[in-house]
Amino acid sequence: MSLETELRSRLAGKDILLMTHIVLGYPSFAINREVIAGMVAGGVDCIEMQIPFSEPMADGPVILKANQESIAAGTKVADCMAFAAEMTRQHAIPFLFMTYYNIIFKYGEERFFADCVKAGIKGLIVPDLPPEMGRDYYRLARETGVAAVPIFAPTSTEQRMAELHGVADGFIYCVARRGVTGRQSSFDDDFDRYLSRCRAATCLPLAVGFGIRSRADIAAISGKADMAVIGSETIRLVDSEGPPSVAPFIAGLR
Amino acid sequence: MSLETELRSRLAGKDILLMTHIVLGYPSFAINREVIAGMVAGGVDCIEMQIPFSEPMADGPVILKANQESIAAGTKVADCMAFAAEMTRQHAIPFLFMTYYNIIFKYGEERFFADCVKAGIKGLIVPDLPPEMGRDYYRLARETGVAAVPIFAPTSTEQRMAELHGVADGFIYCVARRGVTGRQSSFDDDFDRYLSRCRAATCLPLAVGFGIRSRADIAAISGKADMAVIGSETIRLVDSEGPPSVAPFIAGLR
Amino acid sequence: MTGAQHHHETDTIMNDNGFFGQWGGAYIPEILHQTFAELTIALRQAQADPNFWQEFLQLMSSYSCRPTPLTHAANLSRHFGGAQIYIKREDLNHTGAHKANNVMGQGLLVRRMGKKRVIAETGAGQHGMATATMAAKFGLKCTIYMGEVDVQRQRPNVFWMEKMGATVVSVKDGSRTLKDAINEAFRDWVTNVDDTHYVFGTACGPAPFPEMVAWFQSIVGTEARRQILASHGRLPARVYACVGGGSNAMGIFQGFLDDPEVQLVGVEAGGRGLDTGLHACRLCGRDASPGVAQGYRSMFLQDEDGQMRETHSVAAGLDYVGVSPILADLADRRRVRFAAATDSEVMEALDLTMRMEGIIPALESAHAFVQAFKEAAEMRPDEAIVINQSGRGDKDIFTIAHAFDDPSWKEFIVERARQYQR
Amino acid sequence: MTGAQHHHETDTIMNDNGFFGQWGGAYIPEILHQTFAELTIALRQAQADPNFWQEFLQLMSSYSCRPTPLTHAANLSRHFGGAQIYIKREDLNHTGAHKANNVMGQGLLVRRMGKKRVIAETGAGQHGMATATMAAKFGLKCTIYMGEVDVQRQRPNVFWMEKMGATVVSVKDGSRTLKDAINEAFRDWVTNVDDTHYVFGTACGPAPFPEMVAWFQSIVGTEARRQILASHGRLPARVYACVGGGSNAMGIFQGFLDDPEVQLVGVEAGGRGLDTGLHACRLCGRDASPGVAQGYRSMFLQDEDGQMRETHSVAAGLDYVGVSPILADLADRRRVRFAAATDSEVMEALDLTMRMEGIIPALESAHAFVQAFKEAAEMRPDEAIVINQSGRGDKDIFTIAHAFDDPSWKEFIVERARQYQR
Ligand SMILES: Cc1ncc(COP(=O)(O)O)c(C=O)c1O
Ligand SMILES: Cc1ncc(COP(=O)(O)O)c(C=O)c1O
Repeated sequence: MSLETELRSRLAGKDILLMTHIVLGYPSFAINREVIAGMVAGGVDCIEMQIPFSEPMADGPVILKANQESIAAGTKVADCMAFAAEMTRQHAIPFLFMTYYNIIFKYGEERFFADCVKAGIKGLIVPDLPPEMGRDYYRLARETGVAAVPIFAPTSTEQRMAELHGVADGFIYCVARRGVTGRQSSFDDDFDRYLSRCRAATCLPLAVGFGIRSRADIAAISGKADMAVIGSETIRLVDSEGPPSVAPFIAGLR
Repeated sequence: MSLETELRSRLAGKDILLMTHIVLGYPSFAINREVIAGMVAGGVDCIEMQIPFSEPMADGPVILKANQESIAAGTKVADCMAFAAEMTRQHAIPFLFMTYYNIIFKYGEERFFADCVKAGIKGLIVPDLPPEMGRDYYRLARETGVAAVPIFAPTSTEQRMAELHGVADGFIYCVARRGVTGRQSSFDDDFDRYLSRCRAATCLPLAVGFGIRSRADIAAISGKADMAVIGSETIRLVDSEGPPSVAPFIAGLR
Repeated sequence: MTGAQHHHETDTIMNDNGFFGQWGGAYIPEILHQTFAELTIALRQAQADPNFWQEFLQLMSSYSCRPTPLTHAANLSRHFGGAQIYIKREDLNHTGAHKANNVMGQGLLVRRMGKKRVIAETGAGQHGMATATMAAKFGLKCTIYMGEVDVQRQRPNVFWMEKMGATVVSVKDGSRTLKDAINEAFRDWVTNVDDTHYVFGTACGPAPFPEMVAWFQSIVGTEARRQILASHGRLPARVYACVGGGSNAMGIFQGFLDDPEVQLVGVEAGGRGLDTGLHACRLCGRDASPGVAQGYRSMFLQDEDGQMRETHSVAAGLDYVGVSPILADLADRRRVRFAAATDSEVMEALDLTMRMEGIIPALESAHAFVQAFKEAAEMRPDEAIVINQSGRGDKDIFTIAHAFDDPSWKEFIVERARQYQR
Repeated sequence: MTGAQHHHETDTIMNDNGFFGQWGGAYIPEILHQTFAELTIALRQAQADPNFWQEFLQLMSSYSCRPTPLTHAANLSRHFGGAQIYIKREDLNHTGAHKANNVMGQGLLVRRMGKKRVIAETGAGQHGMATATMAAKFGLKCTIYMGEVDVQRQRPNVFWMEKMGATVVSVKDGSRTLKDAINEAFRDWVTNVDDTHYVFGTACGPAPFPEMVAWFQSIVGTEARRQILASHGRLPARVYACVGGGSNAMGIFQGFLDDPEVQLVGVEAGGRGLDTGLHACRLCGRDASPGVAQGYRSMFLQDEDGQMRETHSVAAGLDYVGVSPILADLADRRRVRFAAATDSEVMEALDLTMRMEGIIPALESAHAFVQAFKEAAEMRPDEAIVINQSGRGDKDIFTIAHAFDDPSWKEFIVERARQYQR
């Protein structure tokens, strides 16, 4: 089943889907395992697992630190692949990889996509790979059926959104505001106008990320977007209150 | 009696005259008094008393330090004048002032010469006042009868010596070598040639100074020069062994 | 050769997507797409407008002191007994390095684009100094990102940047050096994209930065070519430049790219030695591999997973994981030859140059001197070589005095500290 | 106006014995008589030989970066809302100050005279740096005399001088500052008169030094006059320069001496204030009086006996008891007006200039800025003023950071010291 189909089927009977984020190997794969179990138990619809990179230029301080500590602790890309395969076997929700392009480039694009397929990964989010730079990447995505999820930004013009839509698969990741992950966003009139522009540009489901932290945030975008993305907030939660706090947190968001 | 006449009369029956040097107010006028008494007792023929100046550019470290400490201790030019008057009354040898031009300039040249006459000072040595710069000074010297003693240097040409001779009175101070006061000189063939050039240039008595420290030095120039000048060495002696050592030191030099 | 003509030549190398051969591109977050599009248009318009280059030349000659001289190093030439050694004096620029060329050029672009705030990364502090200076001159708000390690080793520069009204942010992530400062500057930019321009400091980063920076720096090579012809009567046999990001090297090399008889030599930081792993050699040695980071594709010092490695150099300005995609391409095409100079060779070359010519190269620039000195002796006295002295070394007093292990310097610092501890 | 022509004009001021009006002369020990005679002849020959000035210009444009620019300070001009402020950029010279002009000129003379060794005094260290640099370039042995107090406050300069191969002697006599270094240099000279030239650093000292130094520095004023005519279309209303010994002031003033409509303003170190006695004002204020010291007659800060007094300035290069006899004469003739800038006014002017123009004047030069800023506002926008920025301020980091009481700087120094104490 394609990622888009799967998300659409999950949307039936829900106001909005939830996608959560996790940095692989931070603080350890063991904790990742617990956290993912908690997320699934809490009712998430989809999880993006970030393969850490030493230069996460689009990420804010929380995720940045998680990336660096994971690498410092010895996390390898191969470990991430193996872990992903384990998760997709254990949990019946779609999993995506989020990472920066160099990780894929160094792994070898063909091999990366092939291993994603083997590991049951449904899609990829790569914030530093605009379509102009990713010809092979988008071709391989189409060939392997691993969804290449592009990003819309508030600064994207209609024309640019159309271009991005042209290569997109699975859903569109709409960043809620200028800036990096982890800071508060405000879901005001500007945001609404932005989201209608997004909606007009694509027929794919729209996920909204960056700065979504609370039930109130999610309520604010329900009915406008198809999926809410919780990023830095769960890392903060696990850091301060431990993995058992994750399931009730997720469950309380909708 | 003019300074020259006085020196010539003292030369009768001696191989060489001795002139000593003292920095006024260093370490104190009281000590100056003792030291001068010792010098006279030891048989000096002439004493040059240096009025301290803050920038004694032609002096080496020993005399430099004495100048600065004397000023720091509060020595004033007026004190030096008064002290000179006292010495010339007490001791029957000729006394000279040695100082830098600014001291005379600030005191007022006319007043300075007048006060020298009153104080019984017989001559002046001013190492930073070449004849070109001292028209008034040389005129006043002639008018008051205070001898303006010029300096010959090993670098002086015949023509220059003639020029200096033209303004000279009392004697000529021949610096023995390049450099400042206080360092050893060697009285070699070069020195002999230099001294014969000096002798040829003037009929005035020749004093030799800079680096004369011992009986041997004095023996080396006896018969060539008319007067030996002991400068830094007595300061060193007084500093290390006290004023009573001066008379025997001087007595032992010839 | 005017700047506009010059551009054409560079342009033939770069293809539509900002690639130079297989290197370059613009691997940027989507939020910056529009900004880069606008920046590229502004650049193209500036390149097409002869008044722009005139204005740039005018600014550089009235505010900095261009043309900078080409000094014949007669004593060094005699010492090595080979080629005539000429030194291009970028150290005499206002703020003390070639960085001013790029920054002032971008300042003029910013004015055209109407932005009110600039940000920049800095390693050695030279680019930060130049940017803070430009911001003061152009009346712009300014924030400089600098790795915590570099803030510590380059405190004097931080002091001056702040005095010039800039905010200096000490970056505490990653290796806390240049690459982390770049990441942090990008984070600022994606946040403040509307009113802010990122003054990239070297011929790296996403397109159009490599081309833009190289264009502004081409002023160095244009002058140097004219000057060596005037002084030596013919072209130099070889031209040497140190390579951090590659801006000073591209600057001088561009003057001679169309002269195939002129060998171009880029010198990277050999650090403790190529075999120790403690260096910053991307184009010589075997430790670097192709990658994509900081917005562009080039050779990077990275592990097999693509994680960037720590680099080492006595010269903060060469201590960087990536390198200009234009130089990577020129390396592929064998138009530029690359060599490494170790920290200790650098200190020796510095010593010799100070003593024989009364000139103090920056630690970065001294790398170029090392390789030139190695080769000069084997050349003929009627041949000339040109070394690009990208900056002056007095900015490096803390590092150089330390490296020479100068006891009076240490005493002086200790004595000063005593005053402050009382 | 060529240098040779220029000389003629200065020459008409100086009479045969080296006096300018009642000031100047050569009050030197007899041992130096012949040397001064030879030096004067060498100078006269050089002045009469147009090739000499050509050689000088050539050296200054290929080794330093002359002509240095004249920068229009548009922001400061707007800020004060009066005259157009132009800055003559001597800070961009090699070694960072106008001192290079004089030193390189004397270097050429030394070569003509065939001497093998040079000595110099230095206060701020700039003249010592320039001399050590020239000695390295000309292959001469070099000893620099520097007061112990200045050695302590200008350690970075000492480090570089030594690295350039010079011997730096710390002078422990008197006030252990500039005047004592001068005395000590004279003591060296009378000792080594045959093979040594004393590179005097400012337009003071025994004749022919004031004239010689002023001649070499006239390169500044000649350029500035041409440049202001080109930029502003007419002569400036006023020209400002700081006055230590007087060389940078004479340098720029000479460009305008024959233009009676141009007011010339010399700015001395007001230190803690004219009424505190802690200053170095010789030509303004009432604390100085005529005297003869260090080989020349001029105004000195001295007591009633003629003993020199201690002086005070935040700027080591202005902290001097005497002043150029040429300026003393121009003061008598009211051709140059004198003013004082206090330490705290200097810090303010420095702060403003850095923030508004991205330019860091040396503490010395900042004195000229103070007075210019005081007067600019009352002038018309179609009038221009020129400030001589004699040097760059980054040499003064230790003093400036200290004066601004910068806490991070202090922390940095303490941290560094900790490394050295371990
Ligand atoms: C003086 C100097 N030279 C060279 C460099 C290296 O940069 P690039 O390779 O871009 O010229 C720097 C960087 O800070 C520098 O300050
Ligand atoms: C930068 C600078 N300006 C001015 C001066 C003062 O000297 P002068 O009055 O001779 O120009 C100095 C002296 O060291 C200096 O370094």
